Amino acid sequence: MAHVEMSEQELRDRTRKFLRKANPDVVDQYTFRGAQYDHGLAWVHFPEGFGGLGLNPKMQAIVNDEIRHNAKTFYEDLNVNPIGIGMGAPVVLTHGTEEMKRTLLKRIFTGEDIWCQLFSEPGAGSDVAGLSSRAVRDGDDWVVNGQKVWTTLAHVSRWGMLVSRTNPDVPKHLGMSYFLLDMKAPGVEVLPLYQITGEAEFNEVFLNDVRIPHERMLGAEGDGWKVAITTLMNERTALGGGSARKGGGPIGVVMNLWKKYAPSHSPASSAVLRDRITQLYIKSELLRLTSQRARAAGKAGNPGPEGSVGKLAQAELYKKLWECGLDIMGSDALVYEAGYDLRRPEAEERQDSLQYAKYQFLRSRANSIEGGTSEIMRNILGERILGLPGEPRVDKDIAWKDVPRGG
Amino acid sequence: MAHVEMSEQELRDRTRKFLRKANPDVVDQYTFRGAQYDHGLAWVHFPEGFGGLGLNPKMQAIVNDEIRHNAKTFYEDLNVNPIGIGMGAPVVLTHGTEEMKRTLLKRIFTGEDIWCQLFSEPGAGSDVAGLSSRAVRDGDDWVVNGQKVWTTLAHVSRWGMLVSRTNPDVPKHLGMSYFLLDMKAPGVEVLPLYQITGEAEFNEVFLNDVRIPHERMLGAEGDGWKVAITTLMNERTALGGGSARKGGGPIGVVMNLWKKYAPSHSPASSAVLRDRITQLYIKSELLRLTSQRARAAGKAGNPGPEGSVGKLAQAELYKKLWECGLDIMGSDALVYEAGYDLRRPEAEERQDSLQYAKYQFLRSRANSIEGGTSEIMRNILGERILGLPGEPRVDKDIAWKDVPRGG
Amino acid sequence: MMDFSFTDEHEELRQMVRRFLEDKSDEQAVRATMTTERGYSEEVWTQMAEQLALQAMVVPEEHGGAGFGPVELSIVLDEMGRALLCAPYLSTAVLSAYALREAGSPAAQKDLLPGIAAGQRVATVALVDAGCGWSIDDVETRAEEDGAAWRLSGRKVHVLDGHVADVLLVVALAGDEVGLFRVEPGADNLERSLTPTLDITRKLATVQLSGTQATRVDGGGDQTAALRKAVALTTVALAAEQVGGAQKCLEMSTEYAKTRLQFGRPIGSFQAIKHRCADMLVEVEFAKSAAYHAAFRAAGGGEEGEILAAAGVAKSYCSEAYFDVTAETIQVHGGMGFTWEHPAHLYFKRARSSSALFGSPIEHRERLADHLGL
Amino acid sequence: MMDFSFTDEHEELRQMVRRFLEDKSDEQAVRATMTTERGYSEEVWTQMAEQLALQAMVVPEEHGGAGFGPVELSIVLDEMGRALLCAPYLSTAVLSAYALREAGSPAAQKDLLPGIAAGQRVATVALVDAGCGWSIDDVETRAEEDGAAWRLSGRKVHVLDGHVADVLLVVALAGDEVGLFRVEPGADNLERSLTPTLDITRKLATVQLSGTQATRVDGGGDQTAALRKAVALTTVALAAEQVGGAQKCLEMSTEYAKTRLQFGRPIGSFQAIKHRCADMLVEVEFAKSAAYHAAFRAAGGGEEGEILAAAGVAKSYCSEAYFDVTAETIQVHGGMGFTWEHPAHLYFKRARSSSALFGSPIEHRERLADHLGL
Repeated sequence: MAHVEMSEQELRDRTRKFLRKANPDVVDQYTFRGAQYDHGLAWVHFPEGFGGLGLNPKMQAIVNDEIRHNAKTFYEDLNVNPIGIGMGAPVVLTHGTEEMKRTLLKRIFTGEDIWCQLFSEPGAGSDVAGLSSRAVRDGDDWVVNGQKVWTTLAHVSRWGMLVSRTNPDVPKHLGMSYFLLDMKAPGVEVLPLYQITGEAEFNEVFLNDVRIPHERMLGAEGDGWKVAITTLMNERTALGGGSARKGGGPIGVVMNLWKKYAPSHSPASSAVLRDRITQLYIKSELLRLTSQRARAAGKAGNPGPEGSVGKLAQAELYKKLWECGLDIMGSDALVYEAGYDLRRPEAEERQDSLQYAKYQFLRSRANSIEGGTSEIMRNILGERILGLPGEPRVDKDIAWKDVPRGG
Repeated sequence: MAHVEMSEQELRDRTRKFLRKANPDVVDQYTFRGAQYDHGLAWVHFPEGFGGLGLNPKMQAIVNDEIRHNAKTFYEDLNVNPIGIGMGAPVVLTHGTEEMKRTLLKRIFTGEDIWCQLFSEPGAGSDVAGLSSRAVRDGDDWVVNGQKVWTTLAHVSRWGMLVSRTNPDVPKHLGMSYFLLDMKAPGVEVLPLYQITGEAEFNEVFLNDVRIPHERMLGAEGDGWKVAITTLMNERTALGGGSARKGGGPIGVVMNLWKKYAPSHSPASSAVLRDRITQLYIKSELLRLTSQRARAAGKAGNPGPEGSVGKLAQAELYKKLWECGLDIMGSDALVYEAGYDLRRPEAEERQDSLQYAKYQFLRSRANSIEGGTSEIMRNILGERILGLPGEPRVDKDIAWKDVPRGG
Repeated sequence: MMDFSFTDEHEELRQMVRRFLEDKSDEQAVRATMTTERGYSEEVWTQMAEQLALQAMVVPEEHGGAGFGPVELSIVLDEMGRALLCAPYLSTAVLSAYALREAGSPAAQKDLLPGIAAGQRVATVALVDAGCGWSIDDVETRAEEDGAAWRLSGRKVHVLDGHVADVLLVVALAGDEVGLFRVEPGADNLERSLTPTLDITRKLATVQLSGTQATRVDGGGDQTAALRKAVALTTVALAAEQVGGAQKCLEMSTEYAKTRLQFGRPIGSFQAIKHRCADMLVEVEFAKSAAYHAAFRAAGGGEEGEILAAAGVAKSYCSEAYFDVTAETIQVHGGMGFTWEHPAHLYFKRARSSSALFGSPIEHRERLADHLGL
Repeated sequence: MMDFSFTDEHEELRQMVRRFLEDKSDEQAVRATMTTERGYSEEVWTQMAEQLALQAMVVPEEHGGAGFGPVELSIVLDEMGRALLCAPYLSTAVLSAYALREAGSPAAQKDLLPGIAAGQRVATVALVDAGCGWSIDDVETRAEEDGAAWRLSGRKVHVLDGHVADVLLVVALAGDEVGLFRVEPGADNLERSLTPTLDITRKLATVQLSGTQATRVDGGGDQTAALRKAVALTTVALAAEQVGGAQKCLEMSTEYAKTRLQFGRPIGSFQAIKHRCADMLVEVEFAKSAAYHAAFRAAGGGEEGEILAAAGVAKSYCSEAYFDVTAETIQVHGGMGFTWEHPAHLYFKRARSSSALFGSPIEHRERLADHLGL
């Protein structure tokens, strides 16, 4: 999209003017962000009338700076509506009807409508494109049956981005379509999916004869994968990159644990643990610096491999970091203060609590699985960055229905 | 082969009687081992007349015990003629003509004829069965062209066990034949292959229009792989298993290095290195004990996975062991006393010399390559022991000539 | 050179225990039991004694025991680790039985071992003081003579099944002697509380002793050496439990890798998964060598230092191998392996916690290094 | 937040150096040079100075230098590491130039730096005493005043190009002061002998000083801090050399994995090889971050401790990454990678030896841990 010209100063002034009208410390989230949207300051690279001004995306930083400087309250998109803002809005803008843009975009930005993404299925994890939930045309509707899994926020979502198979007789990538799913529609059942920590961050979503009007299909029939892949990419680059602050993040927590526990170890054990922590500090630093280089390279317009490296490196590093954290605790690692009552996630523990480190130790096991397993990431690095050849494919050029699959 | 009945005692007496006639401390190797062969005490499980008595192979231990007890000199098969005795003799016995058995077996055992094995080729390493040296029938002869590599002892060998492609129009495993190659024949050129240490343990063998009489083919035409595979198996089980003695072998050398260098390290570095050495000691012990279990299981007639585990574990462990050895030396690891003059292997350094550890550090890099790379060993463990499915094969059911291959 | 191979009797014992546990301690039973406060099923505990006499394994025959040794006990624990059995077996039939065998007075043995062997008692040893290590030398709880009886003061933590044990054995300092004392579960000035544990399949408790009345049950004199041996023998058994769990996880992972299809292929046909399973196999085989060598070594008697060294090798290696294998098991299972409903996390937590029991791998290696003169 | 990105000038410098080295230091040239006793080509050394003035990089302009800083120098060493250049560059243009810059007297700088910058001199610093460590505090060689001159006694080892250097700078103790001294190559009571090295692409020598006459060339006073900084800056440059070698090995391995066919497929299509290359890529990218962060940090000046810390991170991480990558390069190349005729072993040996130069990774981490207050 061609960008309108507007100077940084003009945008600053416009933001200040808007803030004089709407003060986040006074009015509530919906009101404030509603006004921000109406002023085209929600996502400045969107067109006018849809919460933007047609500017370069980088200029959004100026708006956020101004709001941070002029008010105590700042609503992080990631807390308001992560999937809706990160993936929903772009998809609606690119593939949605005028009516969808008019009715959906503002409520996405304000957070009135939470969105979720229904891609993964029990039988389609690393191989998402192998998904088997079926959508069958019936008059003006599509009737969907199947099961989705790992669906964040589904239990509070108003809308879901659903990819389902509309044609099993073509190769897997070509037979899917992308739908906007009304999460309140009959036949949509959302159940919590409890994990190693006893919490349910995710959901299972069962779809039984769910009817979706044909006009809620985004992109053309069979284009589901093309539409979805863009959002998937966003997800992956969102992960990895380590902490912004030197010595911040997990390594900071582990180093504080060490200060607490060092005296409880023998001199020899201390020296061994100390060297391990130092190695982890070095890798944490290099993860931080490498993603910094990636951003710099990105700005310079020649994105190098550093980006994709981050997801893999961070996943493997964080597992080791928290393992070391528990080793530092010695016998205290036997205790799990919080217990395992099955529940929805609650507010995070304080970072200086033992429980926080133990929770992270358990939670980090998913780092090398969620958003692309480390095996998939190594394939990507090997094939897309280093240009190594792919494996012989047995599922590439045959109809999806003829590809062997489990249950 | 059905085993003849002979009691341990009878065999002992027979050996003692023989030793009274031939004393290895007096006569030379050829004479002594010639007599041992004539008495059927060379390999007791071979038939009478060919150096054996048709006994159970386990009973050879009794003969060797007796010789060791009654003489100072003992000739280890591995020093006399490792490939000839380990692979040559069995192949000749199983597939050779009566005349071959009569003329070749005795000289193999005495060491008058050294043997080598010509399987690997520059283009066929892990994928030996993909080899491309060609043997074309011409009258009563086969005319062979191609190159072999990693050929131990070729420069001193009288006979070579050669596998060459006789039919490129069938799948790779079915198109090879097995030949007995006269290493003195015209067109056979042996060149030393120098390695990381500057030594040439191995050779490259070039075959230019080498003529081999048809009767020197072992097994039927096209059975080359079947004949070869047995000898390959012998090779692999020969590797791995660690040291017989507790704390012996490489870990012993490394622990002695530590005793020498410990004072040169700071307390903290010492503690870190000490923990690493202890871990390596533990793994060395477990390598030893695991192969002990393998042998026990073997005796009990139910060979478990422990055997194949040894080759992989030892290769990876020994590399780490010698890396640690050099770390222990600190700056002394910068020096390489022996230098790198390209040469044939000489007598080994004394184990307590720094040079010995440095040589092993370099030499050990081949442990995870020779006799089956660690990648191939992991395939074997995964597929043959754990029963995991193989990869999709692109070279299985098509003519060898149609399989893609490098230069 | 030590002979490692199991006899047919050993194999029969293994099969008997496996059949019993497949019946009484399947995944459903484990999940039902682990969430109870008691942490075990009294019914299964009784059947284990009446049908298989498992609690009697290392109890001497003159005290109603089976008089077996470390090798047979390791076979039992191997199977219990495989099944993730929730029961006070390690505390009662291993740690307490060994402690009484090595340090108990004839009277105490006569009094307590038969009940343990018969499965009528749940016993445990309170060893670790709050904020202290697992070595006998780290004990801080004090025992003061009070007429015929003793009074104990201290705070014991990580006490296996300490919240339910009816025989509570406490390691305490009487002057400069380490002694073994018995506290009645109903005694005054005794507080026992269940600890919320990372591994909820094994219960730990905190025991607060505030001048609590106790009787001395050791044979007299300093019991440091005797108790150190009892703990070492317990770690040998624990190493076997770790092996059983690791072997089971390897089997789960392999089975999943054969049946789970992605990209139209079993994931086990991808080298990334296949080679990971191969490396797990190597670790499991090494762990078996470590655990069973230690058991045979302990059974063979012989030089004390050698037994402690073999126990240290086993505990240190099997702890790390079990942890690696369970972590890889989660990875091989992908998202499924991270869910509560899949058993992988139960083994993962058991592995992490059993690695901390009786001292960390680093600590065991430090002692081994001393033994080796490094 | 430090900006990492290279300028166009940086890229031009890199391309210029790469073109020169591809022409003058291809594999054939390296093999021809590494087996000579001198260890470098005087012709190439002169061309390097006359055509590119590379020896002048960090020499101040007033002494005929280019007045560049650590970032530009790192780019040059990155390329030299890539090409495995055999030349006395690290000794002359890096270590000696930095030592004179940080510790040299104005007179000594004026006297020596122009010749270094012009490529007319080969200079080195004799730092390590036999049996001692790399820290300035470990220096044992003694300097005794003798009228106007000094006499040095000690045995210096691992002296870079010490057998051919015509400017021989020696770190020695004058009383309790650490000083920098110059010994004439032709001086009496001076023995210099070439050391047989594991890495024959870089020459080391032993220098025996037996009351050898010398002149003091430092600015006066204790030079510990100044020399420590000179060594730290040298390790930053060495880390860049390691990065260049690692990057080259990754490229060799990837190229081989694409073209080497086994089982009818490029071996790079097997995950065992593909994922190994991916892990090498991660290590190389991390190594680049470490080496160039340290260079930018040093160029930015600022707090001494931070510069030493960044140098320690770079030397420790790049040393281990370079070693891993070269070891994996041998493995990816299979038997071929183990042969003398393939260059893999040359990089492998360079990696192992550069890791020991100026202190091992463990030692650097120990200092870093102190700095972090761990």
